[in-house]
Amino acid sequence: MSLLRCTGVTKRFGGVTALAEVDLEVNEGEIVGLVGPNGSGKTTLLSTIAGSLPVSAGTIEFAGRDITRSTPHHRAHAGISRTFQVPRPLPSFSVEENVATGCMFGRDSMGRTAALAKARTVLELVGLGEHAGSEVGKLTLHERKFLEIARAIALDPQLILLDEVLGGLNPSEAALGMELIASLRTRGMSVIYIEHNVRAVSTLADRMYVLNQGRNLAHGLPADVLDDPRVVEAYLGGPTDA
Amino acid sequence: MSVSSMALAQTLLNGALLGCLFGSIALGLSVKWGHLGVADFFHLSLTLLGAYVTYSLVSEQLWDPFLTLVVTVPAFFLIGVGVQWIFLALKAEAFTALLITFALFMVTESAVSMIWSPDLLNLRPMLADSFTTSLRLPEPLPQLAVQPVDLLALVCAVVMVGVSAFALGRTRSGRAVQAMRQDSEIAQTLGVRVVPLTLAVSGLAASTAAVAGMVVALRMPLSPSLPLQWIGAVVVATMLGGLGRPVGALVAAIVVMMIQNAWSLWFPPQWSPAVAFGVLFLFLAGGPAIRFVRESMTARRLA
Amino acid sequence: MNARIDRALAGNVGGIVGCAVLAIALVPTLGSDYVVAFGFQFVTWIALALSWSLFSGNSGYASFGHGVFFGVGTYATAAMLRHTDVPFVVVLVVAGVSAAVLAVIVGLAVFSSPRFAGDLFGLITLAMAFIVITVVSNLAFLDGGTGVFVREQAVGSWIGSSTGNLFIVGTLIAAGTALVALAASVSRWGAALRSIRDDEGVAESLGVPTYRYKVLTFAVSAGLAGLAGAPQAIFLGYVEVGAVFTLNIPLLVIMMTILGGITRWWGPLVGAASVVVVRELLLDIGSPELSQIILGAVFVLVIALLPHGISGSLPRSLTRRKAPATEGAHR
Amino acid sequence: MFSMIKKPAARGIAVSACAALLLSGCGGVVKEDGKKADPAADLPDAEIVSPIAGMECKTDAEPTGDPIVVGGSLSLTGPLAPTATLHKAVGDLVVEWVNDCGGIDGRPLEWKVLDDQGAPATVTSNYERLIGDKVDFVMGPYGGAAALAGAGPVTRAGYAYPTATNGAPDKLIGENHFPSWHIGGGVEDPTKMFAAQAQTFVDAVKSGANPPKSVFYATSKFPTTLSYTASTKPALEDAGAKTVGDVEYDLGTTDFSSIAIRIQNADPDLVYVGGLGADITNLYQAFDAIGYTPKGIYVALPAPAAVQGLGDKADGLLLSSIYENHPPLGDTDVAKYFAKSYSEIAGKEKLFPLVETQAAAGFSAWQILLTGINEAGVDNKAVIDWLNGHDVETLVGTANFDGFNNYGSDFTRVAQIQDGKRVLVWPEDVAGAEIDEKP
Repeated sequence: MSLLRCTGVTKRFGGVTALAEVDLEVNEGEIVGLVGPNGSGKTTLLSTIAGSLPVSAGTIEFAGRDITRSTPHHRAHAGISRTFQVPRPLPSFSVEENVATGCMFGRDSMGRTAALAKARTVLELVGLGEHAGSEVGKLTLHERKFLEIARAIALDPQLILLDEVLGGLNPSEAALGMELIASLRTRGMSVIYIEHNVRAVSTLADRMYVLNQGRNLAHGLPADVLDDPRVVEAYLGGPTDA
Repeated sequence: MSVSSMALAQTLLNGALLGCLFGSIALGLSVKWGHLGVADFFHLSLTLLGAYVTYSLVSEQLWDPFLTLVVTVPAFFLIGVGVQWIFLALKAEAFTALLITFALFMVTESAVSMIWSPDLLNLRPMLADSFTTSLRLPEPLPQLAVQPVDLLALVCAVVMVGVSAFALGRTRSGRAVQAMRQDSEIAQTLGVRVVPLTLAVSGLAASTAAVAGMVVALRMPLSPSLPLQWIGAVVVATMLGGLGRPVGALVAAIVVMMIQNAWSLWFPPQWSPAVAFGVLFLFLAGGPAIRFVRESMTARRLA
Repeated sequence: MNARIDRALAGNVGGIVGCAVLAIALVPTLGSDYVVAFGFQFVTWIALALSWSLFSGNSGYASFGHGVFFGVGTYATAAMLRHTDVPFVVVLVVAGVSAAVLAVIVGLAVFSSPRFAGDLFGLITLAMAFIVITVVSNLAFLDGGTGVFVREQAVGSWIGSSTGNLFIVGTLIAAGTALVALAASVSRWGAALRSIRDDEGVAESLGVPTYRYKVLTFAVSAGLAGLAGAPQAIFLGYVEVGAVFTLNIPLLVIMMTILGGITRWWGPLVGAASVVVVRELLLDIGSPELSQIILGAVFVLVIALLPHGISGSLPRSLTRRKAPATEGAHR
Repeated sequence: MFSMIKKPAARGIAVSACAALLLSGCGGVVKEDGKKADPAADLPDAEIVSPIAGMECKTDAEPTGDPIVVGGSLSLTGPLAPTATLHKAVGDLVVEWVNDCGGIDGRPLEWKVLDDQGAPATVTSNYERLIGDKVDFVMGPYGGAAALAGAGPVTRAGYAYPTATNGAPDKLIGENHFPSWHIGGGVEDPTKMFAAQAQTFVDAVKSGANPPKSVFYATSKFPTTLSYTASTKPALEDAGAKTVGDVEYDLGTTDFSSIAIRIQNADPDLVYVGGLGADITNLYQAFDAIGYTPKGIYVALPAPAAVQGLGDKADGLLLSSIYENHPPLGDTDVAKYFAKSYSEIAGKEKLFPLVETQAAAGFSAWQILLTGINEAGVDNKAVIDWLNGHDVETLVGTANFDGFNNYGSDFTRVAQIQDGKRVLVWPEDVAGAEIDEKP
C-alpha cells in the first residue's frame, strides 16, 4: 500500500528550477533509495517531503492525506521524520535531550521524564548509550550522524528520511549504519534513503529512484536501475564499476 | 502652478534633501549590517561625535568645516577598525555585537554630554550668510528654494554612496567583500584575506560617519540625545534599501522622508513618526506578495 | 534521578515562594519608605528581566519591545482607573491582557515568516515601540499628549494607600514571573523554546510547533510585563508618554539578562539585582554622566569576559563538582 | 551581483561632486568675525549681598557646625538634562553664596543631588532615599512628571516641597508645595488653570501697535505646551485673531519643513509655536529652506541657547518668560550679584550665561526655601506653616502661597528679542521695553 506519493513536485528558487515535476512513491515497509549526481535535487526533494521547503507546484500525499501545505511539525506528527545531511544537533542540549526533544514533540507527545527515559533506549539502539549525558560538541562526526538517526527514530515515524547518513564514515562505521537502517524496516518504518554511495543504496533499497537536474530519470529495482544506460550516462558519466 | 502643488513640490524637495542626510548616515549602517553582519547602532553615535568634533573645530579653532574632515575621517577610520577588532577578538555573534554597539551608544551619549554639555549647540550663527541663505531654483521653478547646506548633504550623499556602490560592485576588494558576505570560509579559501578586509570595511563605514557628522553640524542644532531621533528614519532606510546596498539605502531614505513630509503636509503631523514604520511594515508585508508575483511570472515565462 | 529533579524543583518553588512571603512580610513593615520604594523598583525590574528572558532569552528572539508591553500595562491601568471603578484585580488582569493581545497581534504577523528572525525581529519590535508611542500620544482615551493623573484616581483604594501595598503586588508579580520562568526551564515548553533558539528548522522537524510556541510565549512574556506595568502607574502617580515608553527599559532589561545569563532560569534575576544595585550605588559618585559611562563599560566588559553571564559562569564550578553524582544517577 | 551605477556614470558623479565640494569650500562657510559674541560680556560687576531678605551677609564669618543638608533629584542625564543641569548649577551657586555669607545661622548649607535620568519612578525612589538619609530639606526636581513623582514621598514625610518650574498644574501636591513659578498659577478655578497665562499673552499683543488678526498654531505633543495652546487659542480668538491653522507635532520633531510650508501658505500675522527646546531653531531652519520670514512669531518654552543661536533672525520673536536680566527686576543688588555669579558658573558648565526664566525660577525656589528656614528654623513643619502665612520676596517678584493648590499669583510674562537682547515687554510693571509688532 502506498504510504507517500509525490506527484509533479516542482520547486523553483527565483528563476532557477531545482525540481521539475518529480514523482515518487513509497510503499509501507519499503526502503526506497534516492540517488543522483550532486545538485540533482535529492536533498531539495527530501526537504519538500519533510515540509521545510514549500513546493512551487505538485502535491504530496502521506497515508492517504494531502500534506502539500502542512508545516514540518504537522508532518512530523503525521509520521515523517528526517535527518540532516550535515548533522544539526541542538548545541545547548545534551545528547539525550536532543533525542528526548523528538520524543516529547513527536507523534505521541510525552512529558520530560518519560521522554528522557525513551531517549536513552533509542540511544542504546543506535549505540550511543554511553554518551547520553554528554554535550553534543564532544561527539565525533560518526556519532553525530548516528545522533541524527536516533533523533529521527525518537519521533516514532512511519516514514524516515535519511540524508547521506553514512557519508564520511569509515567502512566499519558504515557497516553498522547499514545494519541500523535495515533494522528500521523491522520496526515498522518505511525509509527514503539518499546516499552518494550507490553501492550502499543498491544493497539496502527495495526500489530506487534516480534524479538528474531536478527531474525523474529512472526508477525500479536497484539492479534494473543501475543497468539503465541513461542512468549510467547521466549519473556516473561512464560504465559503473560499483 | 497652484500654491498647493508648489507647496507639495517644495515639501517633497525638502524631504528628498533631508533624506540625503539620513541616507549618508544609513550608508555606513547598511554596509556594516549587510556585509559584516553587525547592526551597528554605534554608527549613529559616531555621526553625532563627528558633528560635535566639527562644531568644536569650527567654533573654537575657526577651521573650515571641510578641513575638519582631514582630522575626523582618519580618526573615525581608526575607531571603526578598533571596534571591529574588538568584535573579532571576542568572536562576537551578531546579537552580542548589537548589544555592544548599544552599550557604546549609551556611553557616547553620556561622554558627549560630559564633554560638550547637554545644552544645545548650534553652529549656524557662525556660518556665513551666503551659506545659510536659501537659493531659488533656476527657471522654470523659481518658486522652489533650497539651502546650500542641503545641497552639500546631497553632494556628500551622492559621492559617498556612489563611491561605495562602485567599490562594492566593481572593484576586486568589493567583490571580495561580497564573497565574504556569502560565505566567509569559502572566501578565505579563495584567497580573500577576511580579517584585514573586515577591518577596512568597518573603518571606511565609520569614516562616512565623519562626513555625515560634518553635514549634521552644519545642518541642525546639536544635542547629545539626537541619535535617538535618527534611529527611526535611518533604520527604516537601511532595511528598506536592502542590507548592504548603499544606493538602496540612499533611495529608501529619500523616499521615506518624502512620504513623511507629504504626509505632514496633508495629514496631522503628529502621526508622522509612525509613517516611516508604516512604510516599512507595508514593504515587509508586501515582500512575500512581490516574491510570489515574481515567481509566478518567471514560471509563466519558463513555461 | 526523577526524585532528584523533583526535589530540586520543589526546592526552587519553595525558594521563590519563601522569598516572596518573607519580602512581603518584612519589607513593608520593617523597611523605611526608601527601602520599600527601592524594593518596589527592584521587584519590578526582576519581573521585567525574567519575563523578557522567558521569551527572548529562551527562544533567542531578542525583543526591543519589552518597554512597550510594560508601558501598555501602565497605560491600560491609567485608563481603567480613569474611566471605570472596577477593583484593582480586574485592572491588573486588563493590563496583562492588553499587553498580551498586542504581542499576539505582532507575533502572529512577525513569526509567520522565517525572514523576521534575528536582527529583523529586534528592529520590528523597535518599530512597534515607535508606533505604539505615536498612537498613545494621539488618542485622548489613553493619553492624547497631556499625560494622565493616576494618583487621585487611586486615592482611597487599598492599592493607592501605600507604597507597601504596591510592593506586595509587585513582589507577587515578580514571584509569579519567577515561577513561570522556572516552569519553562523544567518543562516541554522550555525545551521547545530552547530548541527554537538552537535551530528552528531542526525543532520543526522534531515536531515542535514553533509558530504556536513563539506566539504564545511572546504573549505570556508581554502579559507579565504588562502586569508589572500596572502597579507602576500608581507608583508614578502621573504617567506621560515620554517617561513611560523610554528605550532605556528594553536596553536595561536586555543588559540585565545578558549580565545574569540565560543558561539558568534565575540568571536574569541575578542580572536585574546586580544592575539595579549598581545603578543605585553609582548615584553616589556624583557624576551622572560618568556613572552611565561606567555602566556601559561594565556591560561591554561582562559580554567580553563572561559570555554566559554571571549564572553561566559562577555556578558552573558547583555543577562540575556534582557531576560524578549525576553520571552515577544515569547508570 | 549588485551594482547600480555603470562605471562612467560613477566617475561623472564623483567628478562633479568633487567640484561642488571645492566650490562650496572656497565660498567660505564660516563667518570672518568668527566666534560668537558672549551675551554675558557686558554684565556689570556686583558686590555680594545676602541672597534673601531678612538675612545678613557676613562675608568674614566661616560657617561652622553641622551642615543644613538640602536633597534633590534632577534629570542630569537623558532628554531633560539641558534644563536640569542649569538647575544644578543654580543650586551649586546658591550653596556657595550662602556659605560665603556665613551660612544660615552660622551653619553651612550643603546640597545633595541624585540623578534620575528623567525617569519619574527613579525620582520617587531618589526622594525616598534622600529622606531616608535624613536630609534636612528637599528641593523639587525639574519638570511636571518629576515634580508629581517626587511629591508622594516628600509630602508623606512632611517635608516642605519648593519647586522651580512645574508644568503639570491642575492636580494637588498639597499645602507643603511652594512653587516659584507654577505654570498656570493665579486662578481659583482649576479647569481654567492656564487662563491667566493666556490673558497675559493676549494683553501683551493687544498693547502693541499691530495686534495679530490671524494666527497659526503649531504645538508640540507635550503636556505644558498643549495646555498653553488650548487656553491661548480661545483667548486670542475672543480678541479678534482668526485661527488660520492648527497642527500638533510629535515631541522631538526635528524636521519642520511641512509645517513651515503650511505656515507659509497660511501666511498668518502671528505664528504661535507651542514648542520647547530646539523646536524654534529647527522651525527657522525649515523657514530658511523655503525662504520664508514669518510676520510675527511667539514660542512657548524655547531653550535660551536655541533663541540665542538664531542670531539676527530672532529679532522680534516673542516668548513666554518670567524674568529677563534688566530693570526693574534685574536692578536689585541680589539680582546683580546673581547675574554675575551665574554667568561665571554657566560659562564653566557650558550653559547659556544669562539669567532667564529657568535660572530665575530655580533661584527663586531657593529663595523661598531659604527664607522659610531663616524665618522659621530648621524644621519642616515650621517652615511650611511660616511660608503658608507669609509672602516671600523673590527674584521674580513677590511669591505667595494661597489660592488653589498653593499656586499663588501667576508670574508668566511675555518677552521679546529686541536688537539681539531678551527683554520683558509685558506686563507693564516689569517691562523693559514696549512690544514691537511689525505692521
